[in-house]
Amino acid sequence: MANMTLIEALLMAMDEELARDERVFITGEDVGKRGGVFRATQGLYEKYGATRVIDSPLAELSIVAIGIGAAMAELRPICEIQFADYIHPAFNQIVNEAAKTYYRSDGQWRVPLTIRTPYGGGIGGGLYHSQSVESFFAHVPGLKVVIPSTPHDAKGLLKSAVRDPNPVLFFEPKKGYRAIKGEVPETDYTVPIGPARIAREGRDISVFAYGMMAHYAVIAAEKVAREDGIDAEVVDLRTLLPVDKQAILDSVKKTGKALVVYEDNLTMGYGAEVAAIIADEAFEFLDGPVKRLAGPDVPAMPFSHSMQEFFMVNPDKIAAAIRDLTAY
Amino acid sequence: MANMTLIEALLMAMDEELARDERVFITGEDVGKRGGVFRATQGLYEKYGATRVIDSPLAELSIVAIGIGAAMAELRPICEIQFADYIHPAFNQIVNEAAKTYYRSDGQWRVPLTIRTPYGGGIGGGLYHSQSVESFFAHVPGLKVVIPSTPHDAKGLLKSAVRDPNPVLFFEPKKGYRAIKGEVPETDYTVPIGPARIAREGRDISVFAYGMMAHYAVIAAEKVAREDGIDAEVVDLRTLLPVDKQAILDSVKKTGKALVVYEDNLTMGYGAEVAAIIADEAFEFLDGPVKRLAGPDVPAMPFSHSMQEFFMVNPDKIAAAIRDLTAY
Amino acid sequence: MSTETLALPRTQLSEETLLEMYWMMLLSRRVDERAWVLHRQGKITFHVSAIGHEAAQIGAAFAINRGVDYVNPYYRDLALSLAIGTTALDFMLGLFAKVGDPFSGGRQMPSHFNSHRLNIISGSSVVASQVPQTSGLAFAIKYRQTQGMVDPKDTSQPRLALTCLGEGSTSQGDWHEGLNWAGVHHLPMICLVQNNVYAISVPIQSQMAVKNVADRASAYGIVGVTVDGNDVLAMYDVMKEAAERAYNGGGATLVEAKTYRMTPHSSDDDDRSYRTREEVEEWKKKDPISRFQSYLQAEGILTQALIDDYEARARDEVDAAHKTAEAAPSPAPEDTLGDVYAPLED
Amino acid sequence: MSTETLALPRTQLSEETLLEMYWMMLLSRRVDERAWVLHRQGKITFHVSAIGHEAAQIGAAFAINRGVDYVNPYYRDLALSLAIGTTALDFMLGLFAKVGDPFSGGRQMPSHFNSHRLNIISGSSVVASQVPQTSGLAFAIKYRQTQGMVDPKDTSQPRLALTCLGEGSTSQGDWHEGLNWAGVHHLPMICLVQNNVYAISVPIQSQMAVKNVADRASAYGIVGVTVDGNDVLAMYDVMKEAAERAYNGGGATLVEAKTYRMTPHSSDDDDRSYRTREEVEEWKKKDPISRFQSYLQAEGILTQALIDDYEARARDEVDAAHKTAEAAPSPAPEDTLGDVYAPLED
Ligand SMILES: Cc1ncc(C[n+]2csc(CCOP(=O)(O)OP(=O)(O)O)c2C)c(N)n1
Ligand SMILES: Cc1ncc(C[n+]2csc(CCOP(=O)(O)OP(=O)(O)O)c2C)c(N)n1
Ligand SMILES: [Mg+2]
Ligand SMILES: [Mg+2]
Repeated sequence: MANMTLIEALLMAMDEELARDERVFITGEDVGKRGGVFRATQGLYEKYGATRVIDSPLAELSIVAIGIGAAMAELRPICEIQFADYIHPAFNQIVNEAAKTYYRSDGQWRVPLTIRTPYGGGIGGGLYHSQSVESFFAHVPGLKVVIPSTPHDAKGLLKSAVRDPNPVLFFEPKKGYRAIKGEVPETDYTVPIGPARIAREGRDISVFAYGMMAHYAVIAAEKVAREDGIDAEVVDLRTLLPVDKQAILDSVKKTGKALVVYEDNLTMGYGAEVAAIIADEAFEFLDGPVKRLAGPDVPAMPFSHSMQEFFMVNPDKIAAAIRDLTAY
Repeated sequence: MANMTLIEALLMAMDEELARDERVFITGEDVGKRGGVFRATQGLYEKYGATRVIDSPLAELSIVAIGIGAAMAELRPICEIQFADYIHPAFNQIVNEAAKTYYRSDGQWRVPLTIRTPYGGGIGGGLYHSQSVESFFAHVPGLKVVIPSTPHDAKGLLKSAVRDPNPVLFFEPKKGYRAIKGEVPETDYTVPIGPARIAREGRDISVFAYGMMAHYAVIAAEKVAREDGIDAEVVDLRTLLPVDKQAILDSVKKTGKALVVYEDNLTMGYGAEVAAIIADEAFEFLDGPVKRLAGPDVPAMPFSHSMQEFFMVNPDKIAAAIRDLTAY
Repeated sequence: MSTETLALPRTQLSEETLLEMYWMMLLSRRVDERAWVLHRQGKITFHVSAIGHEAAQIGAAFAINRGVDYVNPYYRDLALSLAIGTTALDFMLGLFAKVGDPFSGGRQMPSHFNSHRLNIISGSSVVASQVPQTSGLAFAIKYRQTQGMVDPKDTSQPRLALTCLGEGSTSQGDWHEGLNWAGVHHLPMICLVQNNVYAISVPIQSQMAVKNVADRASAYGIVGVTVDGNDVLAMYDVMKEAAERAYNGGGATLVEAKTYRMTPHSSDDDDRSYRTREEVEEWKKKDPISRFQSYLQAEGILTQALIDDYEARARDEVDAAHKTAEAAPSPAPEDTLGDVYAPLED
Repeated sequence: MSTETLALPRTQLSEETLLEMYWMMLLSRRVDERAWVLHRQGKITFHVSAIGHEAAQIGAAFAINRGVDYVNPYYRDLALSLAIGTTALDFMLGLFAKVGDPFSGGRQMPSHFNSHRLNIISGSSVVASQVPQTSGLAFAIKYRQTQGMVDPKDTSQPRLALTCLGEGSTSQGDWHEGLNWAGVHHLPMICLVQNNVYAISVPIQSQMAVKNVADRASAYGIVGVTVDGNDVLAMYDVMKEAAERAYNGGGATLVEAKTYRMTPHSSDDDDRSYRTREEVEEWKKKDPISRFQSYLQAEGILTQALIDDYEARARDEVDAAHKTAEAAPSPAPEDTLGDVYAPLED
């Protein structure tokens, strides 16, 4: 066990997978000598060489498509998109191609591809270095969508992603890269893609979140426990697609109250699906409306600090929302 | 007034807008001599010439981007994407560019652009000629998303889209192109983007739908009225973004029951947002769970007739869902 | 470009091989014609045709290691698909979307060729999206060789990746990005553009401002060749050279086959609105099959008796395929739900 | 490519204009340097630099109808933006993201130049996405002229659209599709690629397999020119020719300016991991400003007194801009909610 940051855990996972399986390679912009603009691949070029850690041309569509082709040929590509905001040029390759290949080929061709990309706001990145893009992809059957919120899960889930025979979108909360720390085993463990994780048990209200917001939700839950005696359960969804319905329903059935937190803009964000599931399948257990706390419906997060903070969901806003709903 | 098909109404709208405003032009694949693969632009090339009705290269990204540039220069482009399934290569231009230009320029540059595209299944088109893509775009503030279900609305809404100073995605239910008929005024009227339409008033249950499903929902409502004495209200949402929350809430508050119908796959489809809005803001008025009836969570609609029919939502399936929820 | 006679093959081909090429072109044509008939009869709902493209595709197929090298075809590649090892029955099962359709189990529209066994990749309908994926397949070939995971001389392994598309589809960004990788990484790849002058109704001069698609190769530092796509032997030669280049570490080739589709774009199309009958007739004179037939007859390789024989064989195969496919059951409705995710390995 | 002396200008430029060009280059450099200082002081969070690119940008700006022709810049276009008519204060307000930032009201990161008044288009950070949009702007120009909505000779109207980007960004599909339209429709457009050898850390040979970006013009049927981007006069000449071509219906031009960024990619970058100090020093010798200065001094156009004068003026402008911007208030948090949709017209 070592205490490390989220990004160190990701680097460790990639290092181990490269060492374990010769079919694993990494490509993306600046992943080579530069070690990635966030340093997620630092040292891997030196260790594994230019054949396995490849600086791509500046073209996301092809980063993904090369990954798809190589995956169909049974290599195990890890493709890095430098910022989630730049995944959109590759949208067709992900949605029409990677996601549908297994289905359209009647199960003959599979695409064991991992696409890693940092997402989310609060780092002074403005409209094009702050986006949350998970909800677009959580709508696409055939994809798996994973977002870790702890270094332990980051390592274990990334290893699962690399070994998964399906295309996995692996979104990394970049604000947490260095801000989130935790214990990480040095062993070769995996965390399965699929099951959510109860980040904090509680009886009064269920808070559903993922990524940086799961981290913040735990902080908020501790705060309202301390200050208001509210016992909030925090469910870290971790895998957005396929969604762990059971975990969501179990928690709501226990607490009767549901708050869904995400930093994306509100409308059609991932919380809409969580809320819809609850409103259908846990309706009889609800003691109050299903609430969503999310970013405002504006095109993207502004750069100026004042506006960024207005946009960002944070522990205080979560705590306030917990208090409101608990009081309902 | 003339009785005409949905696609005739669309053609009429474009014809009138081309005649009315010299800044209006049309581009897309095969929109010229060929008159569009669905014949939506039939005769316009002959009438308005090659400068205003332009066959584009086979490249959707650039069809949209040319539209964005021309719109910034205050022309009024109508860009046709041949099938909604092929809008994905233009995703970045729509989501990162068209949607965010007004915001990022502090309101200096606007993008009065209309993107028309046929969407939806049931026409034997398989995975790549049947997709519903509206939910991706309904997540993007800065865009307007419009889907007509009657010839009257088709004409009036398309004219509003062309005149709107914002980028409007105009999705046309292709199964209804010739199947849906209705009265269309020959006058220069518009239908405002925004407000939903009560397609059928009722007291027992609210059915929310759009496009082909709104058409089917009315058929289903008449059927259950006849056969079961159920009085279902059908709300044709028409504009998906910005969403007409008030119309949704008013209807549910009246009926106490909500069924959301869409032909896209279930998870993260547009109905998730409608359900989430209801579960939050109409919670106290609900007499039963918020139900969704949608396509299955598979990558896309298969080609074979047997599988296509399994996938497609139809009036019978809607009627059954109305009965189930009414009986709750 | 002579359109009357065929180029003399630079590569020596046995009579047997030449006849096999002829046979494959003929079979493709007859299967294709039957599909049009079935469509007119209302028995199938859609067909997209390879008629006119047979020489381009058969020349290409015979130049590579069929069934081993990766092939990422497009919807017009019926002849190519047959030559690699799929059958008339395979195609008919797809056309009728029946149980046993080996391409997609009835999920995809017809002509979405696929066979994992033969290393034919299942494509989407989104034109050009397969091009950078083919670069990825070629990348994997090179990766395995560089890492010493396979012997570059081992002919049981894929040693190149071939993709096909129409000239219109080269307008897509996917094409640019795919060929750029091919150039930068010197990939064992062939991009075969079947330039039939139109993209549905859009003529090439509305599509690009260059005379030859192959001229674009210079933007990627790869070799570009334009060839008479209605001359199967010229096609074979050019493709053979491209294949050898790929096998020997010489990088990618862009091959442009100038050809013409002799039918409307698909059964949904009516080509009278955008091209003259005279133009179509002009090209029918350059029919790749008649041209090859004349050549083979002149060379004394093909006799009328043999032709009759081939025709009879083709008719039998097509009849049998058609009958079997028509009689086969439709997929169970619930098949809709299968193959969303590949199962985890242990 | 001579890197020591400047090309003799083919076009006659007045002394006044030459001095104005020098001044703009100098001002851009001094503003840029101040930004780096502010970043080191922790007063701003981000800066992306134009240092080294001034000749390419100023040569370009002076060749077009500044403030009238459409310009779709990229983040490195500080000198270009200044030359078109934005000010040091505009830039500083953006840098500090303060009220009054005319580019985006504090919404965008610094260096996202914009001015509707000057026909500078607000871009995203997504590289190359502006290229096909620029084709759209050029399309609109041609459309208006063809339809007789404007007089093609009317210099109060935009008559060309210029966009800039880095060499790395030409790998994007957007670039391909944009230039393809420019070629097919013969658009009044200039695509200026500022080739500084790197895309962040990725050297050009990992980006493309051609020697010159301009070689790619032939794929689009447009003119391509490579020019010494550190030679402001050579730049001016090439751009002038391109502009005249656009104005006179001659279609689009791809201009490649060979240059070098003398700083790391941005304030977030550390370039020591991917390029040697020797290489950087080598290029510093080719500093576009010193070169132009030497030339102007040798020609007797610029004196030391005048240089001192310009320096003082630049210092004053930069000081004033810096102070005003630093003192300005931050946007109200609720400004987040504005400008999502443009209001309907009547
Ligand atoms: C991305 C995309 N856009 C549009 C279409 C619709 N479409 C199918 S084939 C075709 C024309 C293709 O022309 P070309 O590439 O020249 O190939 P050809 O059919 O002539 O062989 C079009 C527009 C598509 N399949 N994919
Ligand atoms: C689509 C996209 N992908 C990645 C990035 C991140 N990024 C910003 S600048 C840059 C390098 C650009 O290099 P080049 O085009 O050569 O321009 P230069 O900065 O060298 O002037 C990268 C990768 C981006 N802005 N947009
Ligand atoms: Mg074609
Ligand atoms: Mg560069």
